[in-house]
Amino acid sequence: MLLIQCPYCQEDRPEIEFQGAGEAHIARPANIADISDAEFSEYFFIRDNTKGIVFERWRHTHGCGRFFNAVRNSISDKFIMTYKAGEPKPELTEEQIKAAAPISKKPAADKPEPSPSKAEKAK
Amino acid sequence: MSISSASAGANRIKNRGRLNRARTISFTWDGKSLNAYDGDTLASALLANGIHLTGRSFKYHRPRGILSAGPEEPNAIVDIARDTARRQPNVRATVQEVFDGMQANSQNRFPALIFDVGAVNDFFGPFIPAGFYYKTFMWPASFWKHVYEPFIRRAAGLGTAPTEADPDTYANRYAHCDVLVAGGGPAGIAAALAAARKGKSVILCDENADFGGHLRADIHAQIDGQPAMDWVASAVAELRSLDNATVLNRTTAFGYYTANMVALAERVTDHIADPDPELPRERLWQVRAGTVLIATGAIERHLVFHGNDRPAVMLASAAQMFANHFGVSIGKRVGVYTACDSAWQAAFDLHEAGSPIALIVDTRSEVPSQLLAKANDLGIAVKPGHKVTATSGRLRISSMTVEAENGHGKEKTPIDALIVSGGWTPSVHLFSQSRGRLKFDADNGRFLPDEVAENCICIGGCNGAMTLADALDDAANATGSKPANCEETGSMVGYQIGTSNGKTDSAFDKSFIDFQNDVTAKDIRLAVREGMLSIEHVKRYTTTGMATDQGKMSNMHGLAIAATELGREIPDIGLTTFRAPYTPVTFGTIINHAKGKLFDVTRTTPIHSWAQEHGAVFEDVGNWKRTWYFPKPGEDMQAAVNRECAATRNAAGIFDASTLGKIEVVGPDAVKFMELMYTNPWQKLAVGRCRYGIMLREDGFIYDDGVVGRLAEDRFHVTTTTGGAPRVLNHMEDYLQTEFPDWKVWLTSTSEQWAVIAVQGPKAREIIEPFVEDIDLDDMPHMSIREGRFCGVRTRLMRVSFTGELGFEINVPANYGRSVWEKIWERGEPLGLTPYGTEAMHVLRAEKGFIIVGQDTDGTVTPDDANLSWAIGKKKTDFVGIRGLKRIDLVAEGRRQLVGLKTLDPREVLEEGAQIVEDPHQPIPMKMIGFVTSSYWSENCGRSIALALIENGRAQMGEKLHVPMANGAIAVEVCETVFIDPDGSKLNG
Amino acid sequence: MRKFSGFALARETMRAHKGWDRQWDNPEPRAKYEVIIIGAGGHGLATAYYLAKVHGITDVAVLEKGWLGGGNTGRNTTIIRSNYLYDESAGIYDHAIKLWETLSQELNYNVMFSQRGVMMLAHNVHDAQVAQRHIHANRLNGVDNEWLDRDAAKAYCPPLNISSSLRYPVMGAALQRRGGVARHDAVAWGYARAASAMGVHIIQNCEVTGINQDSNGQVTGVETTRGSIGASKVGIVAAGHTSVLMEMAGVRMPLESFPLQALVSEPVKPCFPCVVMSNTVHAYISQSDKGELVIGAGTDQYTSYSQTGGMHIISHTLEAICEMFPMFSRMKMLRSWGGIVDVTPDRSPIIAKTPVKGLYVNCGWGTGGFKATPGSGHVFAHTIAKDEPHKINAGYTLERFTTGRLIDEAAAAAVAH
Amino acid sequence: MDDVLQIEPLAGRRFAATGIALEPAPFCERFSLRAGPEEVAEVGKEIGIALPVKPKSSKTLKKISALWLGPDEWLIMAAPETGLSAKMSKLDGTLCSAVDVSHRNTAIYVEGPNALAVLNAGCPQNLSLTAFPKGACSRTIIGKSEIILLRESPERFRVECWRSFSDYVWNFLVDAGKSAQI
Repeated sequence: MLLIQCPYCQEDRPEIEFQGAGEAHIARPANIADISDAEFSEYFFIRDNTKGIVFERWRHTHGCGRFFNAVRNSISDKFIMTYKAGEPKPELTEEQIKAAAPISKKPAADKPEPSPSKAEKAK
Repeated sequence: MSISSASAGANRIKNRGRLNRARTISFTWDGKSLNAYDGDTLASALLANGIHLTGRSFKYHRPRGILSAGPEEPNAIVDIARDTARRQPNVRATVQEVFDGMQANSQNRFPALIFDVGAVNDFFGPFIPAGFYYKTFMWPASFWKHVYEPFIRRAAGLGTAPTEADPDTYANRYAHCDVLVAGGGPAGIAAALAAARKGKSVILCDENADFGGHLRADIHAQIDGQPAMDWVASAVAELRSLDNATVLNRTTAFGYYTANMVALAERVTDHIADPDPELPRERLWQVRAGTVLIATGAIERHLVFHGNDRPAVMLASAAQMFANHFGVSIGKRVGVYTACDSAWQAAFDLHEAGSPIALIVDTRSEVPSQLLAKANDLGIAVKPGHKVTATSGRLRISSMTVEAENGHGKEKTPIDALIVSGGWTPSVHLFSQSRGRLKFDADNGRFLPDEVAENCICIGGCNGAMTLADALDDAANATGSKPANCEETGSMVGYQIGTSNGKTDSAFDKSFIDFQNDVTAKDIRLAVREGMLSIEHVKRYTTTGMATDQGKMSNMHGLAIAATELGREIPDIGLTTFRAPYTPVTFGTIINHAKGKLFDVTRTTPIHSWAQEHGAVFEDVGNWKRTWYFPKPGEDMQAAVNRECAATRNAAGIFDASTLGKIEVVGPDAVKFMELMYTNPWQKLAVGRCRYGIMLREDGFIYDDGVVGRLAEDRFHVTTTTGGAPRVLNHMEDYLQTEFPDWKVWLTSTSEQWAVIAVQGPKAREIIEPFVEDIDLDDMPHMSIREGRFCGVRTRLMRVSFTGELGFEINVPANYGRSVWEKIWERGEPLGLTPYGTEAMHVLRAEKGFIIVGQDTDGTVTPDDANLSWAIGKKKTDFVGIRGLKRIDLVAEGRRQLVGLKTLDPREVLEEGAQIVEDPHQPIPMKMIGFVTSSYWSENCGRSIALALIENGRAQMGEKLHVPMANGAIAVEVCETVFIDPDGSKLNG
Repeated sequence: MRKFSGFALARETMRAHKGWDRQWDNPEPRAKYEVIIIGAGGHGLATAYYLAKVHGITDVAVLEKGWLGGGNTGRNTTIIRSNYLYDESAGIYDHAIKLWETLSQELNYNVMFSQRGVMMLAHNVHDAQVAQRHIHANRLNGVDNEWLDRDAAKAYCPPLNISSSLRYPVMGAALQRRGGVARHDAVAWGYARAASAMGVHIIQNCEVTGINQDSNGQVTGVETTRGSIGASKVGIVAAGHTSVLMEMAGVRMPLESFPLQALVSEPVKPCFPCVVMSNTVHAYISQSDKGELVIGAGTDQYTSYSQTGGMHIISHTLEAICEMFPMFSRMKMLRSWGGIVDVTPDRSPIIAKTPVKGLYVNCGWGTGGFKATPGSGHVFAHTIAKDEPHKINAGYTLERFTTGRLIDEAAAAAVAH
Repeated sequence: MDDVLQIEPLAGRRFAATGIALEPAPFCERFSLRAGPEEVAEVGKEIGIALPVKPKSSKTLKKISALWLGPDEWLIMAAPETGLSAKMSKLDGTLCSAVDVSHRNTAIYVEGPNALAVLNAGCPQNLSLTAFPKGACSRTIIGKSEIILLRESPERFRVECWRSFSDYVWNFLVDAGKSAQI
């Protein structure tokens, strides 16, 4: 269960108080009635689905009720920050990005798989 | 010292052990009555009674004994029962504490533990190596289902699942603390105490009944000048006395989840003979910790050699625990086979406690001199640089065969127990679950915690400490305190992984890596030979590490053998992933309170109790219980619904509509907001009037509908479907907060503020008139709303109709709902007023062609499909869904449109969901052109009626189509959706 | 390929099973292939197998960033059924079932396809209506699916609690007798072995880092952690990671990737004869041949590539299991894990050509891709080989998200009123 | 028609166990009050209580309680004799939304040394006195129901919930109350 900082309650709260609301910073076109089918598809269906830093929306449904935005690393699930709805997409610092980065699971540096002949020889 | 003949087992060691021997406990083992002491585990009690053989292995059904003294146990997996309903399969005998009246039984054997017909698999072992089932049982194909699979299934599985509902209760606790200490050995206790003394809020948990970890097996160590276990007792007592510390024994930290959430399972009553029935059996703790101190210790490994699985082969530390903590002797002539110093001390302790050591075999040619000297002092024979290559004994080990590393000097030594140690594996499970990185310590053949991913610190054995002093230092470093002083004798130096001795190349090799799943060294080699190059493949192909012990003892061996076979280093192959839970956790614990009536919320209306008293049958709609119909004695559902429908059309019906969602939309921008959220135009809706609104999603499909009343220029009373209420409000808030945050309008759910009583039918007005105050009913046209009083209570009175009859919906504050309902009922009953439920409501509205969102629409239906184009404001330039509606496929020819259907035989009622075709004689697969969305017997029409979505339906009025059923097609005619009063004259009563 | 059989096993027993070969080769990648498949899960390996077997294209490399079968193939609850509502869905899933029925023999690898029946419970009037709609449509599509009343459901699955005092009492169930489960690892291994025997290269530990295109936008190959590999046709079959890979070719996708968890209990003797699903209370359960209860949980509510999820998700599904099968309250969870599922807006897959010439994609199977494995591989191989979809996957395009012609099974089961 | 009775959903229920007592709270008037930051002061003046603007805080003055629920949302509560409705009607000309929800909610008092343990059986928030002091309030979860929690004293909480959830919330608290002893 994630722990999410609600920018309105100014406190970390447990995930079950929140509802995920998908990718952030997708504005509804002001002239929506006039856009093309392709533009509508882009707006309504196409998503970044980034592996890494994601900008996403949450609603503190069972708390203050507010929608807000969050920046999270989708590999480590660590939050970098949350901010109020309507605030611009934040610039992230190196440290912020690093702090949320996942650590490599592998105990040693990657080595290529040995060829069968090499494995055979080693026996 | 000598073995006493105490009543709780013949193998009790006099003056040894920490159990209270004042009272004996009686339990049964495979039906035989045995005695134990308070504090015994089933394992220690069985051993005390001379029983080593406790189970049969999974695949070969080989006799197996108690191997460990802790949660890593792979062999002694038993069935524990209190009574027939309180029975638990697959319990580790080394963890289960004995209580009076406990019934323990061995598993996976037939007919009996000592004679098990499944053991024939052992003979066939050479035919069924790892993965054999992938290679056979393919012909003839039909045999898989009827012969092979049933056979495999019967042979597999360990215990028997319970067959009765679980009568026990379980509990949950969310907790927060500054420091969670997982593991109550010396490091954990010292750290918890240091943190608590600094004023931190601390939770300390340990999976065992007693704190102390490996110190429980130790009788020599001293901490702060006192025997280590005395230090443990006083430290735990101090922690228990502090308000800022919570001390939990019998509590396993089993899962490390994101953001320092650690799950603990506390066993509350499983050790008690007669527990308080109010107490939960187990309690789940979901702890959110500032820092997690992982003090989970280390687990000793076995060694891999031919015949290493016979009963009475046991981990050295386990034998030491049984002797020193439980006061139980495991044998009278004990062999020792080790690669690690710690087993020597175990051997000395056993020797001194009356279990003479026959021989110590150490794989290492160089053993610390003080150990050799001590052995010499005690007169114990030792063979450094030797290995055990075979054992004998059917139901208990009777000898071991020892030879030198070079194969010389082969010699057989008679023994009745063999203690083994392949060194220690740090318990990095929790750390690894936290997604921390491990590093390989090649010098000691083990993985250790490296970089952390969460805010945690590993201390003690799991961090690689090999001595008590190291462990206490870790604790001090982690808490910024001074380490406790200690004196000790033990060390965990020395290891062996992966090597296997004996018939390693033979098909008959029985050098077990994973005891429970019967995985041998040769199975691992076979997997590699067959191209399983990843350790995950090896694991899955051989099933090593996948048994109930999750490979706590076996993983390192499997990994090392695979690495050797692959010609690669261990860290290059990597460990398999550690997954929660650390030890198996009862489903009941995980769900805790959420069973029975707490499984899910049951929502009822203020009028529910009246309906119950009047014989209502209820249906589930989301979380709500809604009245389905009100059968009179002797009536079935159809009869009741027919009567309810007829009465409503002929006199009046009363219906509880309280579950309808209601949202109050308030503010100067309210009308602007309504324009956006609904397809309809709202600007011109006069105060006091209502309108039926359609809400779309942005993709243009119908999302919800409902009647909206305008209470004031800046205030709307919006109704939604019952199930749609929460999502509609969320949908509205989403647009309001994120797209139009500057609009001055607010939304408040009033679904439960108002009880809603619908009175519908020609006599509706007559019935309600006397109750109405401050409202002029004559000035209330169809689709209007007024505020005033009803029965003296504040009301929002709506003149609306979902039946096509003259009708009112009376909103009163919920606490008055039942009383007002009763007042109307009192007056209306003599006038023919009849209560009706949702089924009659469905029929009545279908007779009028009104849709139900979710039944006549399914998330792929546009307003036009549902004949609701009229509800779209033609001049509007924006509303949610305006663009989605115009997409190619949504305006294409051939969409399914809502129409009415009449069966040619008026008595035939179609099945809802039945499919419609043009030609019922076409071959399968048929071209389906639509389906029946609603279908009823209409008493008012005197025939069946149906609604359907049909391709180009509106253009097919009068056409004959077919509804193919399993037993023949039903002919239907397409018709308008309105079956009664098409010009709406009844509305105006 | 050495033939597997009982006789072969017996013969090998005489020599301690020393004679078994590698089930699949572990070759070094060549500089160029005719077709590259990205992702050695069940769908990717099946695609390679059918490319070789049906279309004679054996110059194929299957690139896998980890170990074959290590993604959702090895992490799912293996439910197989085809009783879907829409023609497109019934088409592909029933195509798959037909292939499942002879797969062990075809691959000479026992994938343990066990047609023990999949029973989908109905708990309220709306569920029953939805079930009936499916049953009628399935019958006309030639897909078996039948309605069982409450007592018949109990007879088919004796542990089922049909007490009317349940919070959501069972009203009945839709049963597909041809549905069942299979051994997930064996599916990947069986396809890998058979494909490898026909010359397909399966290259593990080879992560794709880029997709190369020429100036006309035609695909020319991929960049990997083991160097550049050329090919004029590249098929992406990478489950949760599709968006990441498609982005490399400059195509943004209508996909979101969510954690999906599952768990098994400790093994017990046979106690659960079939597969039971309940969409209303969220329970998905069967018992493996090993004896473990295999239980599927739901997805978390946020996108993630972490392969972990919250415990509350697991708790939610176990609540339903214990409600439906109260005797399992004392069973224990042995292991839980997470996978990454990519989900399209209509919850149906995309098996199609892409705007990039030579690039094909098979994705968006959400929580239910395993059951389609043979069918998916079969039609995707056709799509790649012929550069046009098979009639079975013709509707599973990317364009449907522009035209609005969705295949929305979930919406069709919409929560009612 | 003065015989039209009000029936509170939890009327007549009582529960007590070791260290815990549950009791339905008497009926009170409640308003959901919404106002933007510019109007907060004015709205407070009209109803005679300065609205708390700090998250998770409440204020009680002259028997009227105002609970901060969100940046533009308060729950205003008072016993019927306080005349809250009349005060709220003064807001008619003010830029805000005041909606009567007196009957939408009901409330349970949870009191005793085990109160915190009972609530934490289903409420995932940190309810320690430092994190959730006297006067703190929050919308949150207990089990499967949304609630509003108000700490009236170290060992006394008021649990507000929607009326149709109250049976569940009550049963949950009873179940937790039985098992809270450690």
